[in-house]
Amino acid sequence: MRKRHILFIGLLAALLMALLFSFHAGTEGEAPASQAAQAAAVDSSSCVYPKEYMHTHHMQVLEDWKNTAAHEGPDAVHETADGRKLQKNLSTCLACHGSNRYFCFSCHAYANAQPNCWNCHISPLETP
Amino acid sequence: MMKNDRREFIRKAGMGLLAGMGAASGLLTGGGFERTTSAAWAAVPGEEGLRWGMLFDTRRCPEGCTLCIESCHHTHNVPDIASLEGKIEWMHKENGRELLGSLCASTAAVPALCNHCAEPSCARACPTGSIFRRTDGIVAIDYHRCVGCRSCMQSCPYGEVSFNWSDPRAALKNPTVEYPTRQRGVVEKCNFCSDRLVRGKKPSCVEACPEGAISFGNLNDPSSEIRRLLESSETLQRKPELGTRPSVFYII
Amino acid sequence: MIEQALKGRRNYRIWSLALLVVAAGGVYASALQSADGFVHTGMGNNAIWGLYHAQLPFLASIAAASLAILVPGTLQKHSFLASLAPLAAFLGATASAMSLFFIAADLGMQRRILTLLLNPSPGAPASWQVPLLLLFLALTLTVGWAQVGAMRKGVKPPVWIRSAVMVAIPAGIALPVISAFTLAVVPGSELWTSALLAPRLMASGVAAGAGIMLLMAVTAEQLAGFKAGEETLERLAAVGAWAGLVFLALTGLDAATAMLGNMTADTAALALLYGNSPFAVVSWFALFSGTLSTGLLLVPSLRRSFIAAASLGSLLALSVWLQSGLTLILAGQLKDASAAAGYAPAVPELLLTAGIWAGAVLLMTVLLKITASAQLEREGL
Amino acid sequence: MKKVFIPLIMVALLALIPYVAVTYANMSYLFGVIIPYAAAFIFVAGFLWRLFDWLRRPVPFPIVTTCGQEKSLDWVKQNHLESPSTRFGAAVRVLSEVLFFRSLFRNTKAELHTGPELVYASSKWLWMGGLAFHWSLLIIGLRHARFFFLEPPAFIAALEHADSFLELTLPAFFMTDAIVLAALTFLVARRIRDAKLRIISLQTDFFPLFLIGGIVLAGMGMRYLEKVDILSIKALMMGLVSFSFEAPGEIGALFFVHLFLVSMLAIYFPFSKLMHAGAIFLSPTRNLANNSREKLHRNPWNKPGKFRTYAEYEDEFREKMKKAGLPVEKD
Repeated sequence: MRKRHILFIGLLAALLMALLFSFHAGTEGEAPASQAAQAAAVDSSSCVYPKEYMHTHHMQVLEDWKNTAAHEGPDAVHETADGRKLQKNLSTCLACHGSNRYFCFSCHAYANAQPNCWNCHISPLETP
Repeated sequence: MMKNDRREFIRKAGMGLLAGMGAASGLLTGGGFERTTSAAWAAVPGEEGLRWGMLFDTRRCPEGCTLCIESCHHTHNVPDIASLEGKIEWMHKENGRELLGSLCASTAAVPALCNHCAEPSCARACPTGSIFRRTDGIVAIDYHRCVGCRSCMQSCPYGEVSFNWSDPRAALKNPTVEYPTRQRGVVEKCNFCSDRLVRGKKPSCVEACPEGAISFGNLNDPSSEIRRLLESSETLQRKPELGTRPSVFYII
Repeated sequence: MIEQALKGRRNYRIWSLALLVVAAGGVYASALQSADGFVHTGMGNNAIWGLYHAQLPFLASIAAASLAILVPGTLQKHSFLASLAPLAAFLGATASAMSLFFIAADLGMQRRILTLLLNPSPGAPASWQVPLLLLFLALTLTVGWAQVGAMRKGVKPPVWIRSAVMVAIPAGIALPVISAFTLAVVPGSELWTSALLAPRLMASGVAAGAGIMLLMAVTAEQLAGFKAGEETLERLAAVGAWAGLVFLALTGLDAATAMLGNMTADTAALALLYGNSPFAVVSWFALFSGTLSTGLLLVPSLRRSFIAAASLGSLLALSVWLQSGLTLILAGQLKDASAAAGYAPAVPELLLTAGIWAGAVLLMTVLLKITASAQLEREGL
Repeated sequence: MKKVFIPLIMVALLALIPYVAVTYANMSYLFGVIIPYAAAFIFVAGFLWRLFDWLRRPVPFPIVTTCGQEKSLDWVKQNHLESPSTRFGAAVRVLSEVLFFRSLFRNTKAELHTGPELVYASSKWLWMGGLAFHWSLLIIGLRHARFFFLEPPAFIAALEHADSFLELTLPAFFMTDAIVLAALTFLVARRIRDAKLRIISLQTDFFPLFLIGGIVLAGMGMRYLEKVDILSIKALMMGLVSFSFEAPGEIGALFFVHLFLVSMLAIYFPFSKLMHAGAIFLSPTRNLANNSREKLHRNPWNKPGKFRTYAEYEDEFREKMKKAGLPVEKD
């Protein structure tokens, strides 16, 4: 009886180890996050908000633009801190960031975040 | 009877309706019922500022020419679906008599699009406010909010709202990158090129017309070209008797 | 009390399993639809609304009709309808739940369903539908549940039931009115833009609701030993008969106005409904069966026979379902006879519709079973 | 009320520690690498030790709890689910308890009504709340796989897709987030509202609830309100599961609150009531088959007894018995 219990515990431990090593195997040959981010870097000195803010909060900016753009029509204008006025539109973003086709995708793929923007908007990856 | 497209019928139905009403009120012979004067838009008190309007001079519209439609559909990524059941159109050409009623002498095809009504019945039916009238008079759709209940489509008396029954991207061969497509499950219609207006451009149909048959401008500005044309010529609207006050006019 | 739903005799298990299978078919169809959209349905530019939307006016009217039993059954002292009050509450709950499912099934963007609550446009009648249905569902379900619970415990129902029912009254009455107004905002659809549509829906709902309740009560009586009382059932049948009469009268008035006034567009719409469209057969059948069942329910001896009353009530309900549901929506949106041929429901559409109905019948069966066993348990003590 | 507030304050303090340490003392290495490793080690070792400890205890009696007809004569219908007589049946019973909380489904509540009448009515609230809470936690846990896998398994992606069915917010809103918060609120309110439950509740009942609540709030805060750098988080997590000791990048402090609270939960887990997660599988009242009439259950600590049969007795005293005139079986 006692032996069976030890076997049980051993099996459980072995399973855990196997699981951990499977994680390990999955991470090999993986580029660190900073590299993924750098691959996408463009000149972001003149974005609508500071780069650091956009890095973490771009989805909120996009959500605000998405919710107001249609209803405010031509009045849906975003004014940046330095006084530039930009139409709230995804194409405003893509006017700069579209130059790097992988700008959105490298990080989003790494973080496994799939936004539904590209259901309608034509993504830079789809353009020839 | 030949099998008709429903929307085509809605367009034709104006004639039947008018005939019925005309018979009842004796207005048909009088003729003034459908003819619009400048009073149709200017007499509404308290309405100032911008109200975009469009005028087709169908006398200059060549038979068989579809350049305006092609340009519109290409600019806005309108999918090219062959079946009548699933067809999506922002602009199309129809028999003028069927479109505008018996006052239209010619049966030649004239262009038609969303009328951007001042009293849009589609906006009154939409349960989420996704289709609404902007301050510049354009009836716009918020594709991010539309739930796809098709109430607007049902209540548009002109049949100018289309629904994406299937994935529109599949039927799109050469998309315009600058303008988004729509996704399956939302409605769509002409937006009076609000995307181009904001960049200071004229609507793509106006630009595409080689004959200059389409005028576009502010209906509330007495000095605009469209007002000048409206005041100097006799124009027609589609189904004005419904009280929707369309912003699209026709010179026959 | 839920545990009562999980045990039962062989017939109950087979019946529930069969309903579950049909409901599973609905789940499959809905998966198909959410993967590929409405291409799997018969809807298109010819028929903008199809089978899903066609259920809504009927279900709204049934939900409202449950008040006709629920209100006297709970608010009046010594009401002869008291024994039927939980059944009525559950009928209202089931009808509103079904409505919500059909509204969801009919959306092109189902993932945005909460937009209907978060971004309502109060000027549009349709935006009131979902909030009111949710409210009515919550109220009727809790009222019915509390009543059955009290019955099982052999105590008086809690006092708050009365307030809940009072709140449910305006909500329930608003349901068919709003349903009628969502159709009335469509200009040029003469079958829909009638001021009589709302009262017609209400009367038809009471008729059909009484019919369905007769069927429910008699079935529960035969199979589960539920006791509603002979007099109660007879009066219920009378309510159905009178409501049926009002419904037929209102329908006739609408038609007569169109004909006598020679209103071209209105008569054209009627001609579509009863004349030159594939729906004409259905319309005539509905009219005939409605008249027949209403007429026979007016005969006292037939009302007193459980089986006769239940079958006539079901026929009346079927007639109303066809008239204020299917043909009203499907024929109402047609503009001419040739367009009528454009709509034929596709298989996944039928599957999903049948699935929602099966789910609702299952829900109703379970609620009936719980009610009947609560009553039996009390008597067994 | 002391027993409610002390755990609450403890959780608040626990949340404050990493926040202050990371924001003002730049101790992200400690909170991002060392403590998580230590917590994971304590969790695994503690969990296994507790299981082993339970497993080595002998079970002197078959004390299976039943509430149905046990296996009897052929014409008596056995309730296979409630009173299983095979190991397989017992396993099904344990699983139905683990997956559907069947014992809570049977809860009843006594109510005193005017009359005076005492009635027992079924009460499913705890069952519903518990089910919602545990299932949401499971789904939320599985969803986190996207931080540990370069490409999460397909079923987890599907789960995530289903969980974010409602298009509400732009980092897609997860329904389980709302459900787990509602369930937690219910579970806490249940213990506070009812006087009977309040009396039997201890600090150790409230502490894990508040701790998990803190974890959920910190997690939701990061997702919906105070954003953090998700790429650095993923890099850190991928590093942790591959036993790397690389320092974390610039991540918002809220993440360290979340991670630290999870670490605390992991450390607390093996030594608390939370071990019910493992214990439910080893509970003899659940995992034994009800077959005490078929099989002799031997108490493992009993030595094999020395018995003397009557035959042996007679063999020894036969002659004397014969002499005394007593009857014998064998001559």
